[in-house]
Order: sequence, then structure tokens, then C-alpha cells
Amino acid sequence: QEEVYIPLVSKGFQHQFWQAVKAGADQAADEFGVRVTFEGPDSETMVDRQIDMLAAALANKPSAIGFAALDSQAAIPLLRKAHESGIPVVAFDSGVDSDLPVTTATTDNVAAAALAADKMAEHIGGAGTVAVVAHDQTSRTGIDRRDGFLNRMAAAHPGIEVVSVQYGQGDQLQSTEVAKAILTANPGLAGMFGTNEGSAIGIVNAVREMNATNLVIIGYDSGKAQTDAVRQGVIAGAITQNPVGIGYETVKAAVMAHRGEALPNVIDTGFYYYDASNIDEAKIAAVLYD
Amino acid sequence: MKGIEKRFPGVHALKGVQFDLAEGEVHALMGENGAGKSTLMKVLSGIYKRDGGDLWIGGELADPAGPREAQNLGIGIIHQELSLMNDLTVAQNVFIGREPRGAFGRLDERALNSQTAEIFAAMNLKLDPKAVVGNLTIAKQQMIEIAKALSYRSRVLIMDEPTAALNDAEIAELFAIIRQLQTEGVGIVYISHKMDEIKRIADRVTVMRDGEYVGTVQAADTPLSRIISMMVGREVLEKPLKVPDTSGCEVALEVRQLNRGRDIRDVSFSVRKGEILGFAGLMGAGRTEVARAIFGADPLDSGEVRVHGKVCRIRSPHDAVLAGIGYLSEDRKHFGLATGMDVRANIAMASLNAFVSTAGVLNEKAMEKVALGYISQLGIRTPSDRQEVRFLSGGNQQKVVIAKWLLRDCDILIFDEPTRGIDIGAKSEIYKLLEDLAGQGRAIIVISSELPEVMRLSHRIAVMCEGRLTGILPGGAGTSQEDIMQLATQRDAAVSQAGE
Amino acid sequence: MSSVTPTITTVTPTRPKSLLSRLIEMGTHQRLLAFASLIVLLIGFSLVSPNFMQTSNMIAILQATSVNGVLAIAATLVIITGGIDLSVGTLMTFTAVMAGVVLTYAGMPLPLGVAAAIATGAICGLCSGTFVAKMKIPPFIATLGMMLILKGLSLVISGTRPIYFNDTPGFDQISRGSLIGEIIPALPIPNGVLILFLVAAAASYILGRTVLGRYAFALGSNEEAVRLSGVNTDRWKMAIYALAGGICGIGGLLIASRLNSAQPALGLGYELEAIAAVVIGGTSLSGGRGTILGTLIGALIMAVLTNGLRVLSVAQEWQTVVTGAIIILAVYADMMRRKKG
Amino acid sequence: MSSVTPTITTVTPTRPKSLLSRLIEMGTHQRLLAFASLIVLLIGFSLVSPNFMQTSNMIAILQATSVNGVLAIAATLVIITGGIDLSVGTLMTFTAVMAGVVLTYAGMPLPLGVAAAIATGAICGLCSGTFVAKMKIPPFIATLGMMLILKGLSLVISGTRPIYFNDTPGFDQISRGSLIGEIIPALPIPNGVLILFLVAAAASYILGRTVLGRYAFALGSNEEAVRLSGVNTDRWKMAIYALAGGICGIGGLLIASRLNSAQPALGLGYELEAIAAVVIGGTSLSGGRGTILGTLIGALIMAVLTNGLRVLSVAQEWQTVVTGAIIILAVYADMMRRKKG
Ligand SMILES: Nc1ncnc2c1ncn2[C@@H]1O[C@H](COP(=O)(O)OP(=O)(O)OP(=O)(O)O)[C@@H](O)[C@H]1O
Ligand SMILES: Nc1ncnc2c1ncn2[C@@H]1O[C@H](COP(=O)(O)OP(=O)(O)OP(=O)(O)O)[C@@H](O)[C@H]1O
Ligand SMILES: [Mg+2]
Ligand SMILES: [Mg+2]
Repeated sequence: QEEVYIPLVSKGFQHQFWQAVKAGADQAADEFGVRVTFEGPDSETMVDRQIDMLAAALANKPSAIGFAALDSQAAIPLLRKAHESGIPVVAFDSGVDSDLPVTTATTDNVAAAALAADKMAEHIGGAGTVAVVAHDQTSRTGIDRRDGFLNRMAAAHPGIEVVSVQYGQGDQLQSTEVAKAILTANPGLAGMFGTNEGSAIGIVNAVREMNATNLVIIGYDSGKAQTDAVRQGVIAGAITQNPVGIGYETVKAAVMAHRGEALPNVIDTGFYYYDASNIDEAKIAAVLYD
Repeated sequence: MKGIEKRFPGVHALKGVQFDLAEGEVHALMGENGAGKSTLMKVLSGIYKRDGGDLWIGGELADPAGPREAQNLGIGIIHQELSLMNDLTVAQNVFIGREPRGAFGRLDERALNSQTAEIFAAMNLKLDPKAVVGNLTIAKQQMIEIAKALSYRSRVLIMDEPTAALNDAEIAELFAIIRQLQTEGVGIVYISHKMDEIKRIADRVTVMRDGEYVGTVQAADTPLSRIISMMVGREVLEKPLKVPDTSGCEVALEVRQLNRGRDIRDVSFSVRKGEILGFAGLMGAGRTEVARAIFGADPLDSGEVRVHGKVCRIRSPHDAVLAGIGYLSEDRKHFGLATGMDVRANIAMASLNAFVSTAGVLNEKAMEKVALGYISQLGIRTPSDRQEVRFLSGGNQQKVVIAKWLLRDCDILIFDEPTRGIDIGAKSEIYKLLEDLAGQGRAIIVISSELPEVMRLSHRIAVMCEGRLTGILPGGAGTSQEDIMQLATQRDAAVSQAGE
Repeated sequence: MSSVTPTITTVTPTRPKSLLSRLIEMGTHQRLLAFASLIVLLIGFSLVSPNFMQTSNMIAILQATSVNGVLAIAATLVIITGGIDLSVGTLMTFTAVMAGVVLTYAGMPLPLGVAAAIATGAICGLCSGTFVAKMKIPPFIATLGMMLILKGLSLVISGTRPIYFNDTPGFDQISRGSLIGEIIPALPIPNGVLILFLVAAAASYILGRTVLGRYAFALGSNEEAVRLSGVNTDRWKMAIYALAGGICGIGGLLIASRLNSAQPALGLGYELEAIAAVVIGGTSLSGGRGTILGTLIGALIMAVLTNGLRVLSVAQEWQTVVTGAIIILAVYADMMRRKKG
Repeated sequence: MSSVTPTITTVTPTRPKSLLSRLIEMGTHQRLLAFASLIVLLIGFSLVSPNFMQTSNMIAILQATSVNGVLAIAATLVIITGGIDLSVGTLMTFTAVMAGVVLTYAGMPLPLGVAAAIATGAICGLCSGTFVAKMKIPPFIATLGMMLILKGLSLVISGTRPIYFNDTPGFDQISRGSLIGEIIPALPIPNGVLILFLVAAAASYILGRTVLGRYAFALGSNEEAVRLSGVNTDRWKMAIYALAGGICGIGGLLIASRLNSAQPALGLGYELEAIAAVVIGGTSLSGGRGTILGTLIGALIMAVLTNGLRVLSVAQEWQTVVTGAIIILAVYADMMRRKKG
């Protein structure tokens, strides 16, 4: 019997988020008895490197392919080629502006960040200044989370002013320095939103190193440092996606597509808000990763 | 040493050469440029691995596999090409590899400097041990090399053209040191192209030609002419200079009131077409500085340069060459050659525009033809014009620089130590060349530390001391060495008066 | 003097040569043997994976080489003069953005966009060259500064958004189309690869046959000696940096066309990869020696390595380890052969 | 020279000097004036933003300098020998991971973890040194290869997961604690900064006062001459790379302690920042000259610049542009002053 091979070309590799996606994919691979590989470029700016990865993945004549596009347009020729060779494509994390993928397993980052804005407003009492430490200025997730937060603040919480948005590339050390500079420049800051794990941990480090008190931190994603900080109350709460679920659903959908089964257009893997009170609930604990 | 063989790609540098050295002997090694002298000595000091032959030291077969082993065998060498660390101080250079140390590899800087000072004192050398080597003139750097080699207290000391950059006083100093070493039983291999030195210092002379052993003779009872013919394979005729009268010719280059810091002070002179103006002076007199300033290599504080009567603002060597001035530097390795490039490219370096066809494309054929022309005219010993210059012998490298400026064909040519490291046969060839160039109506300045050379070549002799031009003497038989030396040591009037 | 034996003058006459044989000769002249490492890699991967040696995968490798190859050629020129160019990656991006501004924002015709990219590259290169030659800023710092400036400007001008070339039909054909494929359908080599080879041939020609190239080597070999030969070294150095910049402009067009968009955040880290290709190809970082052919081979080695490990589905963390080790080994093998040869 | 007598003659006696005055002397000796640029930046930012010149922000700047400063010191050592070290960033990460393995996975006591990090660094440095000295691989390639190998190995060993130091109480105090603050509560300078200065002092001492340092300069100045003087150049070069590696190990401890975790994906790009600090500090990339003080100042310039622009809330894209421009200007100003001086 021929081996079913499903390569996943993701947006990243080293971040915990992507490792969690990989874990989900591996879990599905075991379950369905298929072979899965997982790859992603070093940074979310490297659009062309991702295209090269996709090309190499196609060279192996896979049964189906999972793809998280850094820029959907750039990949279209290759996706078309996959389509012509009868290789089904499952988009994950963010969509591809085309009807080539058979389905998309994704989180609504804009809505998730809007929820973060609402929670922030709730914690600081609807008024004050806040800042954002974002992880990237140009990547889809970076833009969606930043704008989701900013737009919601502007629309629903007029009493709150976002005084600064700066970027730490998701690197914990850089994010720490960025957050410290923001704290220095804005002594009366009420809250900060970190748009991914590295950004949130950076804010936590900054608060620790500068002994800042009374700052409300809203994080994003999980990871041990972040869940610890939530338990200790340093982080008021955080949004979590379901990365393991994304990975699992992607592989599952790819297997189904390979078998020619019908799939929905979008598989929403969902997002949750967690804080010290609900972090240990089964529903939340299942989507957190260390 | 017996039957020593050494091959490089394309060059059979040593063909069964023999050489022996007694204790307390000064043994001169002679030969034309590229004869293989330096190569033989590098084999002896363990830098090159020989391809054949045997080597005995103190009666025992030896095989020095590297500089350190050669040192342990008691062999020290002063290389023809300076090999100093320019960023380090004088003392640090002298003691590299043997630094006086305290505990935990801590350097004893004080001992380092004082021991260096002592070595210099013994050599009668005034030099600050803490000066950075890169800032010193070539002559001083050469003295450092000598001091460094001496400090090893070797049984065998090889000196590869130690005097090429030195003036007479320094040479005398070096000879005194050599004689003292001799009395201590040190054997010295002495390589030089300055024939008079052989008579002054050598006990025996071994001559090489084209990588072959020619013969060994006693220095005392062999006439120089015989040694020369052994080297060259023919007689070299030293024709006396004919001094045509150039006083009526047009002035080609006029320099007025040049000033640059303490190096050049109020220097004014002129050179006519067809004239060779010699520059004499002691080390550090500022002759090189004047030449570089005229050529635009260094900025001037004040002064005026006129070319063919017209004031010329020269801010870079590029301006100078456009104005028809060429300058052959005294330091070929740093300022004269791109040693990683081939002979052809180096010869064409200053004249590329002449070889450009449409769209900036180089005409390699024409360049090759020209390069081969100079290779045979100057007798540059090289396997081909595509050989990288760094593989040529020192004297042949110098010839490549000369060829570069001959090709550029400037109206006014400044030669700074043009015959440094050049063998006797080639030297007379270059003299003839300079005279021909002058004969064609070019104005020529020759800076040389060899008085006989200046006196033989020049129509007039400018003498400098401490950045000043202390006088201009007529060339030819009318002027004696003493006249020149008097001007060369004529200190600043104000200073000497204050001293009286 | 006169005893010079005529054996010395037996210089091989120069025959007129084809471009290819000239390229090869230059390679062997520098004893460039990185080529062997490339062959070994190709054979090795073919043996291990049947999927590796397919036409489509070979074309994917060439396609992946094209951008890095062009940038590496630009870097080679600068490195030969004894400098270094850290700005090749972000300059590429900046030129792509400028092409986007001209084509998409201003809606001008395709040739103007191409010209804009190349001109922008040349002007920025000229700036770096001016910093280095006139202001005597070390090349590392001058081009590091440029790298940051251009990275920032790309974001500023594009408004931190990709610029798409959907309104310029044919733009994506610059890299993706295949002129060769139209003539020989079995060989659909993309134009991007064709352009890489054309750029390589041109750069090779400039380096080997023109005054500019000659001075590039001479500057890297001994700048002071060149200056004292009366050459206006500053001007030539600036010209080389400008040329390198123009070539980065071509790189910008290639990547923009391949992605059908100008991605303003791209480009950081590409400089190291380009320089690595140059050094693997045998060009010395201290200047004065190097070949374009070597650089091409260096870029190919990197691309083959990356692609091959991916096709073998080696775990990504191990891919990095193996790449590092093979780069060291390839250069080491090269050194050994050079020593022997 | 039998006439050499051991008596010490007229040499100016060297007085025992304080570390500070020695550091300053070394600076002025190299006519290091980057210092002025630093002062100008500090004054400039203070004038524009009242929040800039606070003790807490100054400490934040120092804290931000500590990791890059330590890496830059390591890079300085290698650069002085005429080499380059691209692996400082990923080596830092790798040593942090090794500390994590020893402390968290194996549960050993703190001193062992510290030793593991430094020893790992020294061993990896020794590997690079061996590649360069023995195998004659150009430093750029040798350390590029190491950079990739170590990047991969960090991920492999850590299982692409951060390793937390929660089980090693006191580990985060290595960088975050403040011995000085305990003595002088008004000056809570974190230990990380203290360690940076200690490393700087030690490196400065080694460079200026020991045989190893002497040979580092000598190798960078003229390696062939050193070899011809009978020095075992290979061994000393390897020693320098090993020392630099050990210092990267300290850098690894600092960052791990600051993040209370070993982040295996970190470190790429840190090498360029470190080298930039070195060059801004006046060390020549061609080797033979350089000072640790200069490197410290270079690292501080970069940190002040980044922090200042962030405190001013300059838009990110413009931050990059301004950083690039100021780096060029600072070095240019330095050049001008050097020329005049
Ligand atoms: N490393 C090398 N590679 C190739 N050829 C070399 C090398 N070193 C020397 N040669 C060649 O060997 C021959 C002998 O050179 P050598 O330096 O010994 O001459 P020399 O007698 O010292 O001449 P000079 O008086 O000019 O210094 C020359 O033809 C030279 O070109
Ligand atoms: N780098 C330097 N730093 C300080 N002084 C220097 C430097 N180079 C040269 N000098 C000084 O400049 C003057 C002229 O130097 P130089 O030895 O080149 O003159 P010269 O007449 O050409 O002598 P030479 O016989 O060596 O060619 C001397 O006073 C010398 O000490
Ligand atoms: Mg010689
Ligand atoms: Mg002189």
C-alpha cells in the first residue's frame, strides 16, 4: 500500500505557536497513519523562502499539502501547479485569496484581538492610556492582531487612548527593550497588549525589571512563561488560539481531501480568552501549550 | 649545503646549488636579480622545503622544517622584504615570539622596552622603542629588522640586502656590528647588489646565476670586474656621464616655497627639460616627502608647483599624472605594485586608458605586446607576463615598477630610489635608460641614497637636510662627496647658532 | 641583462575564445574547484532521493538560485575591490518597492518600472560608494547604514504594505515566464534564471575585459599603489558600487516579479547568504581576487543543499546543522585540492 | 649582540595605573573619539525627551547593552586577529541551552550550569579556531558554518522548546539581581551590567598585558611575519577563538538569566549587531588594531540610539532609517576628527 505523504509548509518553525501546530499535525499523522513533515522560514518576512519550500515539497509528489501562506498571491503559480497535478491544498492559519485550497483551517485573528481590546477596557475601567507591543509590522497575523485591537479600541472604547505601537519581532529580548522604552516614555500607562508569546513575555520582563506596578497586561498565545504569568496574575489574561487544533484539523482535512471526501469551506478552530480563573478548565487547558 | 634543488610552478629556482660558511666568516652571495639568492637562504632558514640536496650545520645533517626550528639550530635571517607588524611598536616587533613574561603570561612591557633600548644603544640607533612601526620610514624599519635578527644571537646570520634602504652612515654602523659579530665567531651570509660593500666586508664570495652555482672566490684577491662577469656572464662597462648643457632649455617643473609641517620647509627648485636633477641627503632629510607632495600624494600646507611655466593645482596623483608628472615610489611593495596581480596588469596600471578600445574594453593583445617588450628590454626574469608579481624576486619587482612609469611616458619623472635592490647589470641599464629619457627632453628627478649614483647621473645635485633644501651643486667631476655631505649635514641655521 | 634566455618569452598566444570557454578558463585559472563539491552534492542527492533529479526540481533549484545569485554577483564586485556590501538584500527590496511605486501607484508602463528599479539601485549604490570613497567610511559601516536606511525607507514608501503588480500584465513574466520554454518546450527554464546567467555573463565580461573590472581587482589588491599610479581611485570605486547597486535593482525586479508583489519587509539576512555564496565560490574577502563563475557555483551549492535536504524531508533543525557542516566541508575540500594542485 | 647588558636604561618608568585611567589611556591612544558621538546622542535625546534622562532609563540602556556588549567583546578579540566571528549570536544561544540542559534537565547545581555554558562556548570557539587555523578555512565561512550548526543544535538539544530555569533559584539573579544596589540602594545597577564591565576589563587586560593579546594584535597586523618569527601562530589563533567562545558563553548566561529561560530560536542577527558595535568603536575589520573600550562605546551608542528613538515613539520604520543614518554619521564624525587630530 502506498504511503500517504502530507507536507505542511507553515509561516514559521521555531516559535512555540508553530511547534504546537506541528504537535497537532503529528498527532493527526499518527491517528490517520500518514507521514507528515513540517517546515517554515526563519521569519515571517521571507516570502520567497517559503515559496522555495513549497516548490521542494511539491517535488516529492505529495498526496496533499498544507500551506500557511505568508503572501497568498506569491504562491498562486505553485498552488495552481499543485492543483493541476491533482494535489489538494489545505490552507491553514490564514487563508489564500483564491479558490484553489479545498478548505482553510484558521483562527479569526481580528476578532480575537478585538476580544483582547474589550478585556483590556474591562480591566482598566474604560479610560486611560495603553500601548501595544506587536510582533511584526508586515505579516498577516501581526497586522490583523494590531488592527483588530486598535480598531476595536477606537470603535468601542473612546475613553482609551493607544499611545504607542512598537514592534519587537516576537524576540523576547527585543520585546523587553521595546516595552521598557514604552514604559519610560509613558509613565502613566494603564495597560499593554502583546500580540504574541514573545511580545507578551517581553512586557512581563519589562515590568519585572522596572518594578512597574498597576499595569494591565493582556497577552496572546500560551507557552509556559505566559501561562505561569497568568497564574501569578502578572498577566491579567490572554487570548489563545487552538494551534494544536489547527495542526490536527489541517492534516485531517488533507487526508479527507486525498480520499476525495467533501470538506467545508472554512474550519474555524476558534479562540478563547483565559485568565487565572479559568486557566485550568478542561476546555482551556486543552488548547494551551508549554 | 650541497646539490640544493627548488622548483616553483613554472620556475626551476635552484639547480643543484652548493654553499658553505665558516665560523666567523662573512660570505657574500652574489648574483643577478632572480638568480635564486633569496630562495637559497629561505631553504636554509626552513621557510621553503627543498626539493633535493643536503644541508649540514656544525657537521651534522640538518633539516630545519620551519622558522622556529631554524632559530633553534642557530640560524637567523633578515628578509629582503620587510616582514614587520605595522600596528605594533618597535619593541613589540623586535621581541615578537620571545616576550619577557611575568606570571600567567603577563607581559613585562618595561623589560621589553628597556631591552630594546639596549639593543638600539649597542647599534648606535636612535629610535623610540614605543614608536608604532607603521609610522616609520623604510630605512628605520630596515634597522628594526636588523636589530631583531641580531637579538637572536644566532650562530649563522643571513642578511638579504640589508643595506638596500640604508644610507652611508647607517651602512658603516651596520658594518661595525658585523665585524664585532665576526669576532664572536658568528658566520654571516651577506647578500647585496652594492659592489663596493663586497670589498669592504666580505671574506669570500659565492656567485650564482640562473639558479646555478657559478663559483666561490676569495674577496680580497679577486677584482670586482671578475665577480661581475661571473654574475652577468659578460663585462659591464661603466661609461662616464656626458654632461650636455641643459641650462638653455625650457624649465619643465618649477617648485616654489613648498611647505608641509616640519617635513618640508620652504623648498624651491626647478628642473629643465632634458635635465637630471639628483636629490641627495641623509635618511629623513625629506626628499621623499617633497616628491610625494609634488605628486599630490600628500597635501601641502603652502607652495606652488608650475609645470611648463603654468601654475598647476595638484590635489591628487591623478591630477599629477594628467599634468605629465610620474612618481616611482621608494616602497614598491606598499605603494608601487599590486602584488597579487600579474606582471602585465602592473605594467599597464598607470596607462590603462591607452589600451581601451570602444566601450571601455581592454585590448589584452596590445598590453601583452607592450609587457613582453619591457620584460625583454629590462630583463625582467619571469616565466610569463601572466605571472603574479609577488612570485618575482625583489629586483625584478622593482623593474616592473620602472616599466610601469616608462610606459606612462610622462614629461616629468620623479624616481625615488630607482635602483633599490637592482643588480649591477640592470643598474647600468637603468642609468642608460634615464639618460635616454633625459636625452628625449624629459625632466627627471632622481632621489638616491647612494652618493656615487647621484653623482654619476645628475646634471645638478640638490641636497636636503631636515626638510630644507640646503643647496644645489653642479654635477660631474666638479663636485666631491665631501661637498655633498657638508650640505647634507648643514643643520638649521637658527638651531646651530643657538648651539654655539 | 642581455643573458636573458629566450625561453622566458614563450608566452602562449591568446586565441579568440568563446564566452563559455572563457568562463571555464577563468575558473580553472583561479583553481576554482568548488565545482567538484557541487557535482558531489548533486550526485549524492540523486542517489538518496529519486524525486531530486527531476527536471521540475532542477528548475526549482535554478529558480531559487536566481535572486540570491544576482545579489551574490553584486556582492562579488564590491568584495573584489576589498569592500563588502551588506545592503544588497534591503536594496533589492527597496528597488522592488520603487518599481511598485512607478508601476502600480503611478500606473506607468512596464519598461519605466524596470528602469526605475535599476536606476534606484544604481543611485543607492552610488551613495554607498560615495560614503566609502569620498567620506572614507569603512565599507562595512557605510553599507550597514545603507542597509538600515533602505529597510526603513522601503516600509515608509510602501506604507508597510506589499505592493501588488496585478495592474501590470506581464510583470510576473519577467521572472516566471519562460522564453526558452517557448522555443524548447521540454526545457521550461524560467526567465529569471536566464536573467541570472545574462547578468553573470555581463559581470564576468566587465570584470575580465574592461577598465572598470581591471581597476576593481587592482583596488582590492593594493589601493594605494593604484592611487599612486595616477588613477582616480575614488571615481572607479564609486562606479563599482553603483554597478553593484544596479545589479541589485535587477535582483529587485526578479523577486518582485516572482512574488508578483514588492514585499517591503523582506531582504534582511539575504546579505549574509549572498556573501556566503561569494566566499564559497572562492572569492577572497580581502579583495583582489575572485570570479563570477565561482560565485554562481557558490550560489548553486547553497540552493542545491537547501533544496536537497528539503526533498529528503530532513527535519528542519537538522537541515541547518547539515548545511553548516557541508559549507565548511565544501570549502575545506576546495582548500585541500588547491594546496595539492 | 654580546653587548646587551641587563641593566635598565633611560626608559620612562611606568607607574601603576588604575583600571579606569588605563582604559581611558587606551582610548585616547587610538584617538578613539566615538565617545563624543555618544555624548552628543545622550545630550540630544535628553533635550528632546524629558523621560529619557532618568536613572531607571539609563539603567535600562545599560541593561540593554549587556548582552550585545559581551558578544561584541568576543567579536573584537577575533576581529583584532584579522578574522571575523559570525557565530557569536547562535553560540550564545547554544551555551544558554547547554546551561538549561545541565541545570533544568539534569538538575545540577548552579555553578555547574555556569561552567557548562562557558566551557561549551570555549569548546565551540576552539572548533571555529581549529577550522580557521588548522584547516585554513576563511574565518567568514568557518564561523558561518558554526553559526548554522549551532543554530540547528540548539533546536535539536532543546527539542525546539524553551528551557525554563524555574528549578534553579537564583539563576535569574545572575543578570537581574543587583549587588551594587544592595550596597548603594540609589544605584540599582543590575549584575548583568557589572558582568559586562568585568568581562570588558578582563578582555582589555588580556589584550594589553598578556602574550595572548600581543599575538592577537600581531596576527592581525602581519600573520606571516609572526610565523616567520617562529611563533606557533595556529595555537595562539585557536586560543583567541576559544577565549571569544568562552565570552559568548557568559553572554549566553546573561541572556538566559534575563529571560529566565533558554530560547533556542534566538540569536540570529545578533552577530551583525555585535560586529557593528565593534566597528563603530573604531576597531578595524582588517585586524591589528582595536580596543575593548571602543567596542563598549560602540555597543552603548547602538543601545542609546535604539532606546532613545523608542522613548521618542518615533515610528518603527523611521527608527530604522534614523539608526542607519546616525551610524554612518557617527563614524564619519570620528573619521574627520581623527584626520584633523
Ligand atoms: N614563491 C615563489 N613562487 C614562484 N616563483 C618564485 C617564488 N619565489 C621565487 N620565485 C622565483 O625564483 C627565482 C629566484 O628568486 P629569488 O628571490 O631567489 O632571487 P634573488 O636572487 O633573491 O633576486 P633579487 O636579487 O632580485 O632579490 C625567481 O625567478 C623568482 O621569480
Ligand atoms: N610616518 C611618519 N611620522 C612621523 N614622521 C615621519 C613619518 N615619515 C617620515 N617622517 C619624517 O619625515 C621626514 C622625511 O622622511 P624620509 O625618511 O621619507 O625622507 P627622505 O629624505 O626621503 O629619506 P630616505 O633617505 O629615507 O628616503 C623625516 O623627518 C622623518 O622622520
Ligand atoms: Mg632576493
Ligand atoms: Mg625617501
